[in-house]
Amino acid sequence: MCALKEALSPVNIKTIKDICQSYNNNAGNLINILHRVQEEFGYLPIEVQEAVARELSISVAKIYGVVSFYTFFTMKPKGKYPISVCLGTACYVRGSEPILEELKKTLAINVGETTPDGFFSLDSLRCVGACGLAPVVIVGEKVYGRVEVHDIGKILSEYK
Amino acid sequence: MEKIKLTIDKRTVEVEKGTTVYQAAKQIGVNIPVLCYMNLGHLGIENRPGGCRVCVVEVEGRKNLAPSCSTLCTEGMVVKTNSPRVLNARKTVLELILSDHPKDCLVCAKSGNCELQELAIKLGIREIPGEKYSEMSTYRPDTSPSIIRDLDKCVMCRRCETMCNKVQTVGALNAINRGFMAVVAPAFERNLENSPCTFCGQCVAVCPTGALTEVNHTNQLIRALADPTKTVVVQTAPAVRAALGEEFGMEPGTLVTGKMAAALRTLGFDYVFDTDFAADLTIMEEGTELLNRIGKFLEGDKDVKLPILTSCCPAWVNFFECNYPDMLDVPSTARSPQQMFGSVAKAYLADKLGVKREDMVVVSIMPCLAKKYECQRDEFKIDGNPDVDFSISTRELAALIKGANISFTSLPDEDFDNPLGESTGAAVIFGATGGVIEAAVRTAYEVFTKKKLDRVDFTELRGLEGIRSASIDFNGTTINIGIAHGLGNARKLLDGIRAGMYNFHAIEIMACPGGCIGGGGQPYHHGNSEIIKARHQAIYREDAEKPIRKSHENPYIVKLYEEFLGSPMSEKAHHLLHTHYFDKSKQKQD
Amino acid sequence: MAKVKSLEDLKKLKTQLENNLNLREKSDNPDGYVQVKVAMATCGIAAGARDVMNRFIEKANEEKVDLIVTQTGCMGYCYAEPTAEVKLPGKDPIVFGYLNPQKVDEIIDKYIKNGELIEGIIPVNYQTIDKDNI
Amino acid sequence: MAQYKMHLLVCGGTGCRASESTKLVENLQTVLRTNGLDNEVQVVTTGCFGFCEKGPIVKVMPDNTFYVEVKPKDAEEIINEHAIKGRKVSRLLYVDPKKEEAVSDSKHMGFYQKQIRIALRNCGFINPENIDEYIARDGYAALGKALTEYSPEQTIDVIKKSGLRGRGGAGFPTGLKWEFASKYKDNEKYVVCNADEGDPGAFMDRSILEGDPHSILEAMIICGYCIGARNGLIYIRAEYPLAIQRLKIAINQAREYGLLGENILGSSLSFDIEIRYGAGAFVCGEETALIHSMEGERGEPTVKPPFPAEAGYLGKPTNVNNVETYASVPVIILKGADWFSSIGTEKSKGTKVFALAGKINNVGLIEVPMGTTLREVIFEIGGGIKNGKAFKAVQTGGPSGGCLTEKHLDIPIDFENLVASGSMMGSGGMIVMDEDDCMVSVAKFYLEFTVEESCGKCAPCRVGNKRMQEILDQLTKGNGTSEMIDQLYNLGSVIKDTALCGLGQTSPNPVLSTLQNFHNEYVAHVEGRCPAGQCRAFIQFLIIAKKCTGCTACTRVCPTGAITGERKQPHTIDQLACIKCGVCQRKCKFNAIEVM
Repeated sequence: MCALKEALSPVNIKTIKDICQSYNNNAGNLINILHRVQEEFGYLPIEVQEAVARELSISVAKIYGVVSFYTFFTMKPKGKYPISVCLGTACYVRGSEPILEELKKTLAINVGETTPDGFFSLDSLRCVGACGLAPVVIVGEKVYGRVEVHDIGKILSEYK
Repeated sequence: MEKIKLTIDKRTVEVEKGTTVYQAAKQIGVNIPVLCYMNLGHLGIENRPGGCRVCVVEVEGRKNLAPSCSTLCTEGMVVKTNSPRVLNARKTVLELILSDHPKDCLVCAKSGNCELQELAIKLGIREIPGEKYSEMSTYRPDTSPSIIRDLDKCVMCRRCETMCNKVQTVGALNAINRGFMAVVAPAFERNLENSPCTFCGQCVAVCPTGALTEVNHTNQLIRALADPTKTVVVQTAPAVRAALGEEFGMEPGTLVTGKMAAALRTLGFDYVFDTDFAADLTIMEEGTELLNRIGKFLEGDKDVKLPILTSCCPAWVNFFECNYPDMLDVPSTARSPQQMFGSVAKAYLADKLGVKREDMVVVSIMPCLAKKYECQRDEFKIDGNPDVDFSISTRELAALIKGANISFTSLPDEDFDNPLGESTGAAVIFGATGGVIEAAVRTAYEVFTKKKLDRVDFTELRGLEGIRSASIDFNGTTINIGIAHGLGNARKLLDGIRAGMYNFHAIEIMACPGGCIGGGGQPYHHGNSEIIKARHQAIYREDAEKPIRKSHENPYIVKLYEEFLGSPMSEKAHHLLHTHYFDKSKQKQD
Repeated sequence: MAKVKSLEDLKKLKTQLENNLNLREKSDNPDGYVQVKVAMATCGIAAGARDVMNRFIEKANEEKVDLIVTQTGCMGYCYAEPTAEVKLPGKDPIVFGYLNPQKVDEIIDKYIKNGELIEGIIPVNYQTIDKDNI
Repeated sequence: MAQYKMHLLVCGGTGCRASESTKLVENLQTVLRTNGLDNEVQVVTTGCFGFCEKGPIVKVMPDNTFYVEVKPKDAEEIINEHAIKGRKVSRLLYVDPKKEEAVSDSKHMGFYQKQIRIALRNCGFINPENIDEYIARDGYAALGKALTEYSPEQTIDVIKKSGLRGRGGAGFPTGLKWEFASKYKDNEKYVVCNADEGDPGAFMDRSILEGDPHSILEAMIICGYCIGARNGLIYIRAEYPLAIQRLKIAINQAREYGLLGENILGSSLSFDIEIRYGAGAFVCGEETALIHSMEGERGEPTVKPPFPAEAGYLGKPTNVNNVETYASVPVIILKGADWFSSIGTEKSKGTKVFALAGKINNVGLIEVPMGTTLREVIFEIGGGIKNGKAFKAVQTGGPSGGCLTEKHLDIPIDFENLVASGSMMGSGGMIVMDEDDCMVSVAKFYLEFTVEESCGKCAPCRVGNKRMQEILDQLTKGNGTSEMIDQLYNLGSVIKDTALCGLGQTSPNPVLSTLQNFHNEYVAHVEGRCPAGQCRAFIQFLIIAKKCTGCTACTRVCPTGAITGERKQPHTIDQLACIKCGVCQRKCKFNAIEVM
């Protein structure tokens, strides 16, 4: 993941160019391209979307239309430890909603936001397929199963 | 063509294969209400996302209701357009749309001209269930020099998106977000001014609600008219006279030149002039520039830029400044007629009248929204004072006339004032696609060949096809001419030129489909392309009726050069009537 | 890796590869096969049960006999280790004692292939081995 | 080559990996090496066994021993006891909750007894990252058979005769779909696999892709042969990294073997497959939306017709099926249409995979013949309701489906019966609810999902579902009126009747089915009661003084400090401070906290 400054450095632009070229600058591959670019930068800030638009010769409005349509794409940098709460049905009926509420309260951020210190970001997602462990919270790569509201503090403290 | 028989509301209809249920119903006088659907047949423009679901009908054997705008007729189909099931669904869907729409109709710019309002009346909506606890989707309002966006009123019909992308290929607008917050907007919800928008106004022309409207300059105008220290001068563009009558219930295509002049005088303008005069002037400058370039080319000059592109259309200028920065030296440097008029008025006329520049207010009546932006460009100002103070649209003029209690239809025909009111048939056809280049050919031919034209009607340059071309024999020299209207067609033509596909000598480009008659400031066509066709015919009718039909024969133009400018492309002309272009491809940022 | 150029190639490849999966295939449907359970508790291992088990597998492959060879805990016949239970499809299981690799060959050649009874059978009042080992 | 006498199959599905099954595999291998057994015992990472409730799973072959909830540290014991000494590790065996006895052979587990595994035939059996294991199990033989024995038309005929119907939603006959796509003439056509499984609580497609990716590739090649396409595209959720990784491995292996590429198996068929990623939009499960997404557009559906068979990806004839549908294809070709159609009901043939989740003992993935009843699925395979609570409803078909009740339990499950009961098959999610679940809240949950996932293109879905959600919100907050219930009926039926795409049209199902089956519960909310005691607006948590021992466990977990009381004295809850989160009740060991 490259650290992103205000404007794009020539290196960053080269990275975007290379990704687009690996898809023959074909706008039909926009979704795959955005995936790769987001993988590289961690998120899709305005400058990056504009650079992709230039490479693919499509309007940046269209790119933003796509980015704002799909929840997987984000224009905000994620926290160092992104937290996702599964809100799939299995997790919901086993009580994932109060867990999300507790996380919002504890971290004092809303879904889609990052804590001011850049440590945690909070997201909800639909079903990671670990329904047997419902309700599930994911921090970074680690999956916590059968989470209860009072476990939250303990889980977060692992990362502080 | 294969025929199909079907039943609509118990009546048998025979239609051609490929006809939609909506069209078939229309054939027997059943007007199924639509909202998102729009079909501008003559221009090949269609918007049919099937999104509003207002046009649903019941089709026997189908489990859910079908959108009539996008359901094709099939043999033996049985359709009900007004069963209780359909009526309830249609009404419920409209209530839903209205539940997310502001109810400030009384003060809405679109009131009385709003397709959503019309539907609400037609379907008899009296209340919106659950209004108390219904959330509305709200967005930041945006005002640009030409266009106001109030997206709270957007119904996601996607017409503007179609115009901006498919038709104009400008790419300023796109559907963004999803679900309840989905809306059409520029990238990152920036203001239009920070987008590649050309202010062509085609989005405004098709918006069924008050989500997209023009910036209104009528209050400024009224203040100027009321100010006794100001000399208020008005110019009216050629396309206005072919459409203004529609606002007063007159048949589309009615020419109202004389009534318009009378109305303007009644409104209190000190001088009522005609942009057509400046159009003739444009031909003198642009035509000379064309001939200069062709002359050099024929002499073997490899550096000469051909084809020459017309530059009368401000949206087109915005478009190439933003998209073709490498070709900035290709278009003619001639200013648009609006701006030529402004600079002549404030330099020549003001002097003649003994009025100080800052005491003269030049107003233009335009079929166009980009003109509002054009007259604010810095290069058209002297010490901050613009050559044209502001531009109002055909629609705004109609509203002014109505507001002033003027009975437009019963007005007597009046003439424009002189010296800037006289014009030729060549100037009138500026209002339709192909007109500028035809006018240029009429003059260039005679100047180039030094022979008199036998016929002035170059019908090969006329029509509504998106891209047209013709070769004109200039007494042995063939001049190849290209024409595009609609920026999407312009892009195709330009890309072709870049790729070396064409060998045109001159190209006319108009941003709006149909040319200025289809401009973003014209009375709403509400998706009826017959209206545009009628205006198109009216323009050529006016030309045919004009006693003088070649710009260089306009006696006041001749006089202007004698008294003031010297000759076309003279230093003075260059200073007052020409301009230069800027690379705007990179400056679109917040 | 060589390309599979025809259906014949594919079939050949399948035959080669099948063997690796045989053990899983067979145990997914054990009743159709000869099942051999070798007692592999400490006592069995000490007495050479591992060699016995390996010989069962080797010999079965040599003779192309489909066997499911599993190991089990102490069957309780410590005096007779190494022991193994052999169950032919549709028949009651029989336990053989005092096994060694040679004896294994004999069991496969005679009992498993031909159904001949041979020496070394331990008479049992047989219920189920598994249950005892849970 | 090593001659393995024992195989340890370890589930490497997403669920089990979340419980450290990868570490478990490493540990097993280490212990085997230490004991010099690595040439005798093979550790195989497989796809999902389906029994996710008790993961990670280790299955020992050849004796079919089924270990559940195995931790990495258990590796040593399994090797030392089972592999070396042949003694089963009894503490890791599955205990039948009813009989309360350990089951060692998975064949005797209630969870597996009623299952017939066709789509899941290789899941939990082969190593999905090894094409050889797939080939050893007759992999690509169906392709070989189709190419050498059948014409494309004959192959389509087999699929048609088998009665296979699309497993992703409405159940359109697969053979017919292929036939349509084959009839449109074009030298460019596409075979698309819809792996954008978006139903919350359904994960069968993921499991198949993780456990048996080659079966999908094989079916797509066969489809390409049938309809005359050279290109295949798999549209897969980006949230499925493991499935993507295994697909990539499978595609590369198939290319190396020449099973993808030019002149497959020496025939004139050339076919290749590429992967396209979804990006988190439920609506992309709808085939026209999916196609637009693959074209780099917003995933908005378009009006059908034209169907993708006529004008799909890039405007070319395109066949779209989902993962489970494709997974059934190779077996049908190999075993014949008659074999497949002998399983199932009159109109719904074969088997269906369901993802069991919710308040059920055996959460997991199951495959049963069509026509199995809900009762068999929930109570026999699923092991009944958790914690001995009473069954209330089962939600099938995800956000497009509905809630079925006690009275539907004995209906044989098939496409028609589910629709007739007000639900649908959908992708096969099955969420079981117990007496504690408020059906108004459940309906609201689904509507929240739909509102969030609506693409926004058509008005009924964009605005209508939002309005329904707002009404449900009012009801659960105690602001309900009886007019609201009428409005829900009207909005639901109009949205069903007018929405643009299949997802929009089915989105009111959770509301309409609960309105029908649990009407009283809606009325109760209007009257100010939540019968399940779930809606916070209607409840109070109270401490029963007699039962409270003053252990202070509740005070320690209460997030707002609303509970006070001396140690060893009965505590009280300050109702103004209480946010009704219910943590105290779950924490109390003495059942002293009750909901009023």
